[in-house]
Parts: sequence; C-alpha cells; structure tokens
Amino acid sequence: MAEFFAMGGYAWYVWPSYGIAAAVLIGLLVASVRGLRGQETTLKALEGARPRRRPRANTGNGTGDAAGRPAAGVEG
Amino acid sequence: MPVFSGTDLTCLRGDRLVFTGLDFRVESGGALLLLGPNGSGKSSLLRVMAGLLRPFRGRLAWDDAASEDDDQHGGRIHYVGHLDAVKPVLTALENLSFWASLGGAADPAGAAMAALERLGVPHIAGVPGRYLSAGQKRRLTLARVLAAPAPLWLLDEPTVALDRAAVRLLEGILAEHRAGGGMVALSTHADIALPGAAELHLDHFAPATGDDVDLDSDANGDGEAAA
Amino acid sequence: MPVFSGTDLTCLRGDRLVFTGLDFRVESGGALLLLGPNGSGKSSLLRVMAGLLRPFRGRLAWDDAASEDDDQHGGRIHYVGHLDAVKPVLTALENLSFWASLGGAADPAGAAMAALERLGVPHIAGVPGRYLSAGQKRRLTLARVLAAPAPLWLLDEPTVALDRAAVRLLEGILAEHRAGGGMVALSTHADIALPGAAELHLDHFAPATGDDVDLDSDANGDGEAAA
Amino acid sequence: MKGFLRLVARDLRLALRQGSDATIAVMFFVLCVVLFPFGVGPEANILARIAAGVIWVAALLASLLSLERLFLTDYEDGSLELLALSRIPMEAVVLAKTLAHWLVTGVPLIVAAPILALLLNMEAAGFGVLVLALAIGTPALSLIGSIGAALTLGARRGGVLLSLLILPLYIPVLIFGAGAIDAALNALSPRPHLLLLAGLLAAALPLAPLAGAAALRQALE
Amino acid sequence: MKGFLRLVARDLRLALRQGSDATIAVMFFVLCVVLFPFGVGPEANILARIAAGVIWVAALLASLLSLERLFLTDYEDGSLELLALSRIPMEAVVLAKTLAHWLVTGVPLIVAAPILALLLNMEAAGFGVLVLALAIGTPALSLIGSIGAALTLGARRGGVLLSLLILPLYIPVLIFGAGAIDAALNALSPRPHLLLLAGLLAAALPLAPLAGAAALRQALE
Amino acid sequence: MPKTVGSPISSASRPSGSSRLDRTVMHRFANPARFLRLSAAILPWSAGATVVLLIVGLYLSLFGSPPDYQQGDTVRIMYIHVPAAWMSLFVYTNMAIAAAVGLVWKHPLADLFAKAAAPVGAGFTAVCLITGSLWGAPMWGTWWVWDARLTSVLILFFLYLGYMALVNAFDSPERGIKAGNVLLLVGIVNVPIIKFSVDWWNTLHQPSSVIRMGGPTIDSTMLWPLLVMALAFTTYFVSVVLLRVKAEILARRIQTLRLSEAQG
Ligand code: HEM
Ligand SMILES: Nc1ncnc2c1ncn2[C@@H]1O[C@H](COP(=O)(O)OP(=O)(O)OP(=O)(O)O)[C@@H](O)[C@H]1O
Ligand SMILES: Nc1ncnc2c1ncn2[C@@H]1O[C@H](COP(=O)(O)OP(=O)(O)OP(=O)(O)O)[C@@H](O)[C@H]1O
Ligand SMILES: [Mg+2]
Ligand SMILES: [Mg+2]
Repeated sequence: MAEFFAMGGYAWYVWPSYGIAAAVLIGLLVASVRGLRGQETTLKALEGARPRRRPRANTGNGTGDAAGRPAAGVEG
Repeated sequence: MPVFSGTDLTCLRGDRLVFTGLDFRVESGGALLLLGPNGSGKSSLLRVMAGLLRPFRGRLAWDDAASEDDDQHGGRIHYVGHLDAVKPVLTALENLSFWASLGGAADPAGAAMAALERLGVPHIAGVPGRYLSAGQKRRLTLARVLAAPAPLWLLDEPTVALDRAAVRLLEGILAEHRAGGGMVALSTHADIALPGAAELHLDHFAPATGDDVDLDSDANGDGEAAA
Repeated sequence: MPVFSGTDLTCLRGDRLVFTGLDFRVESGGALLLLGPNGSGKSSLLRVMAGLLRPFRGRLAWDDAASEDDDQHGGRIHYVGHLDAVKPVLTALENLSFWASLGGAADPAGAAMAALERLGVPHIAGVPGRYLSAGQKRRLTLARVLAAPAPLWLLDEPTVALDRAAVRLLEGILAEHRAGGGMVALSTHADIALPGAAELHLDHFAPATGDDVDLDSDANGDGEAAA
Repeated sequence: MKGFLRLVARDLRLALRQGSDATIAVMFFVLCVVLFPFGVGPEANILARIAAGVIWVAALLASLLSLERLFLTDYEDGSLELLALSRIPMEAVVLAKTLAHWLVTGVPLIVAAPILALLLNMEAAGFGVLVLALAIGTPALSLIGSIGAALTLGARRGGVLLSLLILPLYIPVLIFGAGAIDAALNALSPRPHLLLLAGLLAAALPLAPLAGAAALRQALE
Repeated sequence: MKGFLRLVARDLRLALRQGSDATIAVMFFVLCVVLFPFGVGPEANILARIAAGVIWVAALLASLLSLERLFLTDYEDGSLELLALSRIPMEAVVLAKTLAHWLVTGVPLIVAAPILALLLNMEAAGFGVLVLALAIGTPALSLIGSIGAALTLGARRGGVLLSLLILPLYIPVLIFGAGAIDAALNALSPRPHLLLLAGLLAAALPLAPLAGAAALRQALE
Repeated sequence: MPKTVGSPISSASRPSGSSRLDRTVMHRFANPARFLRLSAAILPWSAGATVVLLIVGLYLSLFGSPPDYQQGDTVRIMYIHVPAAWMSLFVYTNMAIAAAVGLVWKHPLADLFAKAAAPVGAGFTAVCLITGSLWGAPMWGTWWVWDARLTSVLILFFLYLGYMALVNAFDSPERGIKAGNVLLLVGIVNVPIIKFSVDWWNTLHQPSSVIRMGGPTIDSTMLWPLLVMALAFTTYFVSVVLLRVKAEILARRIQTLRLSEAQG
C-alpha cells in the first residue's frame, strides 16, 4: 500500500494532480450549489415580504405617496 | 402628409415591463405631450420612437411603412435626450456646426449661428463648452433641432434647467415648426404651452399591479422564472 | 442664534466675472431664494457658500467669524448639487447610512430609514442604487439632509426630476427645518413655496457690460460672453 | 463618405485641441521602455537582446491605454447616440474614429520607436524593419482594440478590463511583429512575418468595424 | 478615526460588491508578464535573467492603471465633494481610499507574483525576496500613485499626462525592488535594498496624502 | 386598485390580461418552466452517472492500469490532464456556439448557458494547466516551457477569464451577457490564429525535439481509463451547468422583484 502511495517516487506530482483536480471540481460544485441555495432563499425572502408590502403600498397610495403615481393621476 | 404612429407598444427594461399596449399617432403639424410620474416610461418611449431602443412588442410606422429596420428613420428625427453631446473643448458654434453638417445642413456654420440667435444666445458662439452653465448648455442642445431640418422632433424634458424666458422662446419655436408641417413629441413635468397637443399619460399604460404579482407568484410557485 | 452672511462677494469663473458686489444674510429660521436667468451664477454662489469655490473677492461669515479657512464650516452645512453621490451597487439605505454616519448621526441606519420615510420612499430602502428612477434618486439625495443634523442647507435646483407630490413634501420639510431654527438657501427656476424667504436675483449683480468687455476682450476678441 | 471625413476631422480637431491627449500614448510608450534598464539592469547585450520584444510590448500597452477612451467621451456625453441616429452607418463611425485615433497616437509611436531602439542598443540592422513592422502592426492594434473599447462601454473599471479582453487578441500581432525584427537581426528575411502581419491587418480591417458596431449598438440600447 | 475606518469599510464593500473589479488589476499584471515571452522569445535562460525586472515593471504598470480610477467615480458622482465637506480631513480621505485600494488590488499582486516567477523560470532562491519586496513596494506604489490619481482629476486636459509624470517617481521603487531580487539570486544580501524600499514607503506615507489632498482640493474648485 | 383604472389590459379582465402578459414575458425566456422541468429530469441521471463514472475511472486510472515503461507512475496524471484539456476546448466551443445562437436568434437560454458554463470551463482549463505543470516537473525538469501547445492553453485560460470579467462588469446583467457574446465570437475567430501564430513562433526559437507530446502509442489499458474519465468530466459539466443556469434564472427573478419593489 505504501508503495502504491509512493507512486514510484512521483507521489509529489501525482497526488497533487488528483488533489487539485478534485479541489477545483468539488469547489465549483459547492459554489454552484451554494449559489443556487442562496438565490432560492433570497427569492423566498423577497416573496415572503411581498404580501406584507402590498397593503402598505396601497395605504401609501391613499395618502398621496411617494412613488409618484397618484400625483400624476392628479396631474392628468 | 407624413404620419408617425405606434401600435400596441410594450417596453421592457431590465426585465421589467415599463408600459404595455400603448398606441400613439402624430400627424403633420401635430404634437404629443408625454406625461406621467417618475419612472413611468416617458424617456423610454421617446427612445423607442427614436429607434434607440427596440420595443419588446408592437410596431412603429412612418406613413404606414414599418420604421424599425429602416435606415432612413434616423434622418427624419431630431432626438434631444438628457445628455447634451457638448464637447468641452469646442466652442458652442463648433459643437453645433458639426451636428448641423451631419444632419445635412447646406451651410452648417450659418445654420448653427442662426439657431443660436433664435435661442437667444448668440453671445456664447465663441465660448468653449466647458464654460457654459446648465441652462446655456441646454439652449445649445436645443439649437441642434433648428440647425438642420427634420420633420419629427423628440424632446425629453426640454425645459429642464431653462429659465422662463427660454421656455417662452422654445414654445414659439415649437409652434413655428408645427405650423410648417413638423411634428413634436415631448415629455415634461413642468408647464409648457403646446396648443392642441394630444396628451399621453404613460401611467395609464403601466402593467397592472395584479399582473405584476401574478407573474411573480406563478414564476416562483412552481419554479417558472423570470418576468 | 447663528447668522450666515456674505459681503461684497465677487465670483470669477474661467476668467469671467459672474457676479460682483453681492451681499446676503440668512438668519436662523430664514431662507434665501436664488433666482435669475441661466448663467447668472446661482450654482456658483451656492458652491461659494459651501466653501467648495473660493470667492475672488469678498468674505463669508458665520456669526461674524470668517467661515473660509474654517474647518468647521463643512460640518455646519448640507450641500445638494446637481450630482447625486448614489453608488449603484449599494442599497438606498446603505448609501444614506454612510453619509449619515459621516455627518455625525448617532444611529446612522435608524436616521437614514427615518429620512427615507419622511421623503415617502421607505420601500426603496433595500433597493440597489442602480435600479432607482431619476425621481427616486433625487429623493434619496434629498433624504441626506434629514439623515444628519446641520443648520444650513444649500440646495441647487432641488425640484429637478421631482414630480408634484414630491415638491409638496419638500416644501413641508423645508418649513419644518426653518421652524426648528435651521437656514435654507436654494436656487430654482420652478415654483416652490418658501414663505418669507428673501429673494436674491443674481442678475442684479452681474458685472456691468462695460466691465465685462474689459475683462473679456483680451481673452476673446470682441465676442463677449456672459448671459 | 462626406460624413465619414467630417467625423475624422472632428476627432482630429478634438485631439489636437486637447493637446496632451495626442502625446500621452507616445509618452507612455517611451516611459515604459525606459523603465526596463532600471528593472533589468544596464548590461548592453541583455538589453539589445530583448529590445525588439520590449518595444513591441510597450507599443501594445500604449495602444491599449489610449484606446480606452476611443468611444468613452462620446458615449458619456450622448454624442454616440446622435451618431447612431445620423446618416453615417455605425461601421463607418467605428472606422472613422479608429482612423483618427491611429493618426494621433499610432503615428507618433512609429516615429519614436527608432530612438528607443537606440537607447536599448538594438543593432542598426533592425531599425528599418522595426519601423515597417510598427507601421503595419499599430493600425491592426487600433482596430482590434476598438472592439474592446466598444465592448467595455458602460462597464465598471473600463480601463483594466479592456486590457484583459484585448491583450490575448493582441498576441499574434506581437509574435509576428517581434519576430520580423528578430529575423532581421539574425540575418534572416523578415518578409514572411511582415506578410502575416499585413494579413492580420487585412482581416481586422473589415471584421473589427463589424464587431465594434455590433458592440456599440448594444451599448446604446 | 471612526470616519476613516467607515470610509475604508465602504470602499472595501464597494470593491467586493462589484465582484470582478478586485481581480482585474492582478489579471493585467499576469497578462503583462505573460506578453514578454512572446516578445522576447521563449528561451528559458533569457527569461530567467530578466524575470525580476519584468515582474516589477508589470507591477508598476498594473498599479498605475488601477489607480487611475481611485478617486474618479467619487469625483464624477459628487461623493468627493461631500467627503470634502465632511468632518474627515482630506488627507485622511486620501489615505483611507488608498489603503482600501491596496488591500483590494495590491495584495493579490503579491500572491500572484511567485506563480509568474515560475512561468519565467526564475530560480527558487529569489521567490521569498520577491514577495517581501512587493509587500513593501506595492503600498509605496499605491501611495505615490494616489497623487497622480488626484492630479488627473484636477487638470482636465493634462490629466493623464500628469499621471504619467508619476511614473518617474516610481523608478526608485523599481530599482530597489528589482535590485533586492537580483541580489538574492546572486547570493548577495538583499537587506540594504529592502531597507531602502522601506525608507521610501516611510517617506511616502505622510507625504503622499498631503500632496494628494492638495490636488483633490484643486480638483473640486 | 387605483393604478389599474384606465389600463387597457386590466379594464378587459385581469386574469386573461395577466396571463397574456405572462406569456409574452415568458417567451423571452424560452419558457424557463419547461427548461426547469427538463433539467430537473436530467439532473439526477447526470449526477448519478458522474459519480459512477468517476468511481470506475479513478479505479481504472489508479489501480487498473500499469505504469508507463518510460514515464513510470507519472502517466497516471494523464487521466486527469488529457480529459481536462479536452473539456477546456469543448466548453469554449459550446459557449461560442451558444453566443452565436444568443446573438442571432436572441434565445435567452443560450445567453444564460454561456455565462453559466464559463467558470466551469475555466476550471477545467486550470486543471489542465496545473496537472500539465505537475507532469512537466518530473518529465521535462521544469514547471513551465513556452511551448506552443502549453502557451495556447494559457491564452485560452485568459480568454475565459476575460469573458467572465466582462460579463460581470456591468450593472445590468443583460448588457454583460450581450457584450460577452460578441467577445466569445471574436475570441473563437482568434483561436485558430493564436494557435497558428504560437506554433510558428515557437518552432522558430525552439526545436520541437525537447517537448514531444505524443509519447508511446496509447495502449488499451490506458485508453479505457482515459475515455471513462473524459465521460465523467462531461457528465459533471452537464450537471453543474444545469445547476448554474437555474441559479441564473432565479437571479433574474430576484432582480425583477427588486425592481418592482423599487417601483413601490
Ligand atoms: C502546463 C502544461 C501542459 C499543458 C497546458 C498541456 C496541454 C495539453 C492539451 C491542450 C492537450 C490536448 C490536445 C488535444 O487533444 O488536442 C494535451 C494532451 C496531452 N498532453 Fe499535455 N499539456 C501540458 C503538459 C504535458 C506534459 C508535461 C505531458 C507529458 C510529459 C503531457 C502529455 C500529454 C499527452 C500524452 C496528451 C495526449 C495527447 C494526445 O491526445 O495525443 N502534457 N495536453
Ligand atoms: N437602463 C435601464 N435599465 C433598466 N431599467 C431602466 C433603465 N432605464 C430606466 N429603467 C427603468 O425603466 C422605467 C422607466 O424609466 P424612464 O426613464 O423611461 O422613466 P421616465 O418616465 O422618463 O421617468 P423620469 O420622469 O424620471 O424621467 C423606470 O422604472 C426605470 O427604473
Ligand atoms: N467650471 C466653470 N468654469 C468656467 N466658467 C464657468 C464654469 N461653470 C460655470 N461657468 C460660467 O459661470 C457663469 C455662471 O454659471 P452658473 O452655473 O453659476 O449659472 P446658473 O445661474 O447656475 O445657471 P443655470 O440656471 O443655467 O444653472 C456662466 O456664465 C457659466 O458660463
Ligand atoms: Mg425621463
Ligand atoms: Mg445652475
């Protein structure tokens, strides 16, 4: 077994090759999965916030808010 | 008599619907006043009309011929946006003559000088662009529409930074252009007299909030994406 | 009771006299409305007041102590110019909190949120600057003056890009600030209600044409500039 | 065609009015080459050996640096929009601006190169080929670079980003340009290298304006 | 001090939020070094001989190009005006922005340098000194360059030209930086070179913010 | 809702109006719902295949194949190196094709594909470079030589990085993708030119005798692990790209939501 790991004296070249390849591929995979998870949670959070926000936006409209749309209605 | 019209226009910017189902029509001598709150799509519509922005849906027509993919369209219009295209190292006259010559004026320098006079700023002719105040720059930019002929003027908030005297001048210039058979489409938040202009309230063509929410929710619910 | 005043101010820009012999005085609770045609020097005067531009002649005083070369002066003012200082990658709240913290707010994030609410745009707090429309950006810029305390506000055409509802809001905010002893100097071409404000017509301080030719002729032959 | 010439004339006038802009590229070129004796050490034979390569690399970098602003000011102040709406086709706009740019920045490089070669102790046999190779190569660099300049409009960190995009595309020009001089110095014929260089230029002449115009149209959307 | 740290934090956040921005300077560095074998030819011994010099010149150029924008966006969007009016002294503003910039762009250069040394066949003996010299030298480059960046804002016309005038000020850094490595490769002590480099840094630390602040004040007039 | 008054769409009937809108907008994304369903169906298979193939491939390359009579055990690096080299070219070609499709037919999934694939391709290229170096150290006695083939892989790596930097350099993601597409097409035109010039440049200065890639003709005991590993890399690529495209689609949705939030 030790002989196998020694790779005929080339252990310092062979194993890093496999190691780095594994690191790069696994790293990419993990980054991709985490990126996807991140987007999913952000999306959930944003969409969770929407129903709460909508009524607020409406009251805002009522009091002549902000984003300006009601004002333009007056203008027209 | 040329007619410029758009049918069923939808504009998408950054994956967001700005307006949808918008129709307009301007005839020779006519004017179109674009109104609406901030972000309702006035500038976007003007860019669509100029051919700088491709509408997501709908078509533009000049005399019933589609004006998109029409190489001539650029030559028929003057577009004045928020940017002034004034080079700081060239004098006002040099700046203006260049655009006049590209626009096909027979005598660029003469036409440019006449345009500056018409806008009440002949004295800035020799002043380099970098020394002009906000309003002087704006007048120089507006002078471009006079320095070369084009039937359709597209003006995005032309009164910004102008003092009252200049706004009156502009009104006169627009009236004259229309009297000569020209067309005008302009957006504004301020008061400007444009007698007989058709008003287009951009906020009426905003996608309904309901649409927005629907889009969001079904895209999310079962994973269909992206509005 | 602080007093901010300037005496015999002369402003020279690019070898041209913009205004000369200008005096002003704002007291606690007072307001100064800068009026005048394009190029008359409104923006220049505001930059002089902020200490960003050095007057060619004359002096500024805060409570009778010269305010030039006074390190404290920056801390006493809020200056809102034509530029918005909004970073596209930071959210509205992050943008605002940073300026609030530099301005010495005790709780920057809280103060920033309150300011956004006061300007009617709490919902943009989490939105990156690049997604904001012109009007929303302007409101964010104006929110800066609320997010940290300062007695003197210098606003250069603050109503540009605002729709009418927003102009009303701004008027209320200015009135409140003055009621609390603050001072305001603002320039505008549009209508804005600023009860009891002293009006300063910049065109009254333009150098006489004779002066102008003297200064100008060496630079520019006989093409005198100056609006 | 009239519009094309007017645009070239305007760009030349702008460049000359701004005075220093025209000299920047050549200044950078000279400084960049002059840095080498400080970095590598003053041995004449080493410097002579690397002279051709260093001059070409410096020319590449100078070209890059100055190309960054090719469309930038026109983009930022709205002139580019107006040019897009004008009667001139976008491809002609790209070509006109690139031509003006090369006249203002590329030509001075060619003039300055022999002096720098002298500084680095290059043998006299290489001088003629150096000038010739630069005369063919720098227009190619300007053309290729114009694609990058158009692509990076509106991007953050335009300048350094441009170099990242364009330097890999410059490598063939560098190889044949430096190769021609090395051939001449080693008493071989530089002809095949120069022909290949000319081939690159001939390919870039139609392709770069096409790609550049496509990129500009996108930038304006 | 609190304001100083806040500013550093904001600039770091801006740089990291913009993702790729931080990597572009180091990419330019790498590309610039990689160009040399194409220009000079692939012989390993020649490349090894000039490796130290080439790497330092590339570091200089990368630093110069990335510093160009140090104050630019803040200037263009009006943030710089507001910073000038804030309670933080202008010198601290310059220092904070330079520090943030070095953390984001200088540190990656130091990390990348040994890989480039490998590509150019530099002997292993020089690696340690290379990293050390860059670690002392790049902050000095950033500081000196910040003056150029500030000057670029001030003088609209001669701007970029002025920033080129900074390049001569870089030369001492280049000489001692490359000298340290050469000494190490020739089995001499790199210590005196490194000490001189540290001296340059110590001098730049107070002087550059002073000069930069003066230039910025002018730019805002 | 006051906003909808006078809107031609909502005055008709909201459900139908919104579904019409829905469809138009969806069209732009070539119906991501269908894509997402498809990818959900493919993903388990490609992921499973990757695992199986990797196990088999690793077994074959580490245990199931003999050391080379000349290169000894270093030849085992080949089973990583060569498939990675193949993938680096394969991925770039695919991206360029996708760029052409994106530019000509404006197919948005093609745009997203190129953006999603780039980091994976760059990763394979890096693996090829690093393992090549690690192989070169014992075989040639140096980590790096400016050989034509090595050099063109290095330039390919820079093309990848340039593309990624460009795509991420814009505030608006679509702008980045479109600019990236133009760059990919310019780059693919340039690849043969680079290859050709580098070959020529190198042979001028350095005789090719020092560095010969070919080596011994490949024996089937070596060919099998090579092919299996190459297949494993391909399925890995498919799986990761599917994940990344999905993340891109979600990112778009988030952007849209943020925007409508901005609108108030
Ligand atoms: C950083 C250094 C290296 C790079 C960038 C590199 C690059 C490549 C590339 C791109 C290929 C695929 C060529 C194709 O199929 O068209 C390849 C294949 C190959 N490489 Fe390398 N290589 C490197 C070092 C080495 C070393 C040191 C060796 C062995 C001594 C080696 C041996 C091979 C072999 C045997 C093949 C397969 C050849 C074939 O398919 O016929 N490589 N390499
Ligand atoms: N380049 C862009 N990318 C993405 N979205 C944009 C872009 N420009 C504008 N938008 C968005 O499109 C919408 C319409 O913008 P537009 O500039 O047309 O509005 P407007 O009516 O001209 O507003 P204003 O009164 O502020 O000028 C806004 O919601 C804005 O946020
Ligand atoms: N940076 C500058 N350098 C030289 N002269 C300038 C500069 N900026 C403005 N000027 C000149 O100074 C004068 C006053 O300009 P200023 O911008 O203060 O006018 P303003 O009253 O704000 O005008 P507007 O209503 O058009 O904004 C103008 O004649 C202008 O040409
Ligand atoms: Mg607008
Ligand atoms: Mg003003």
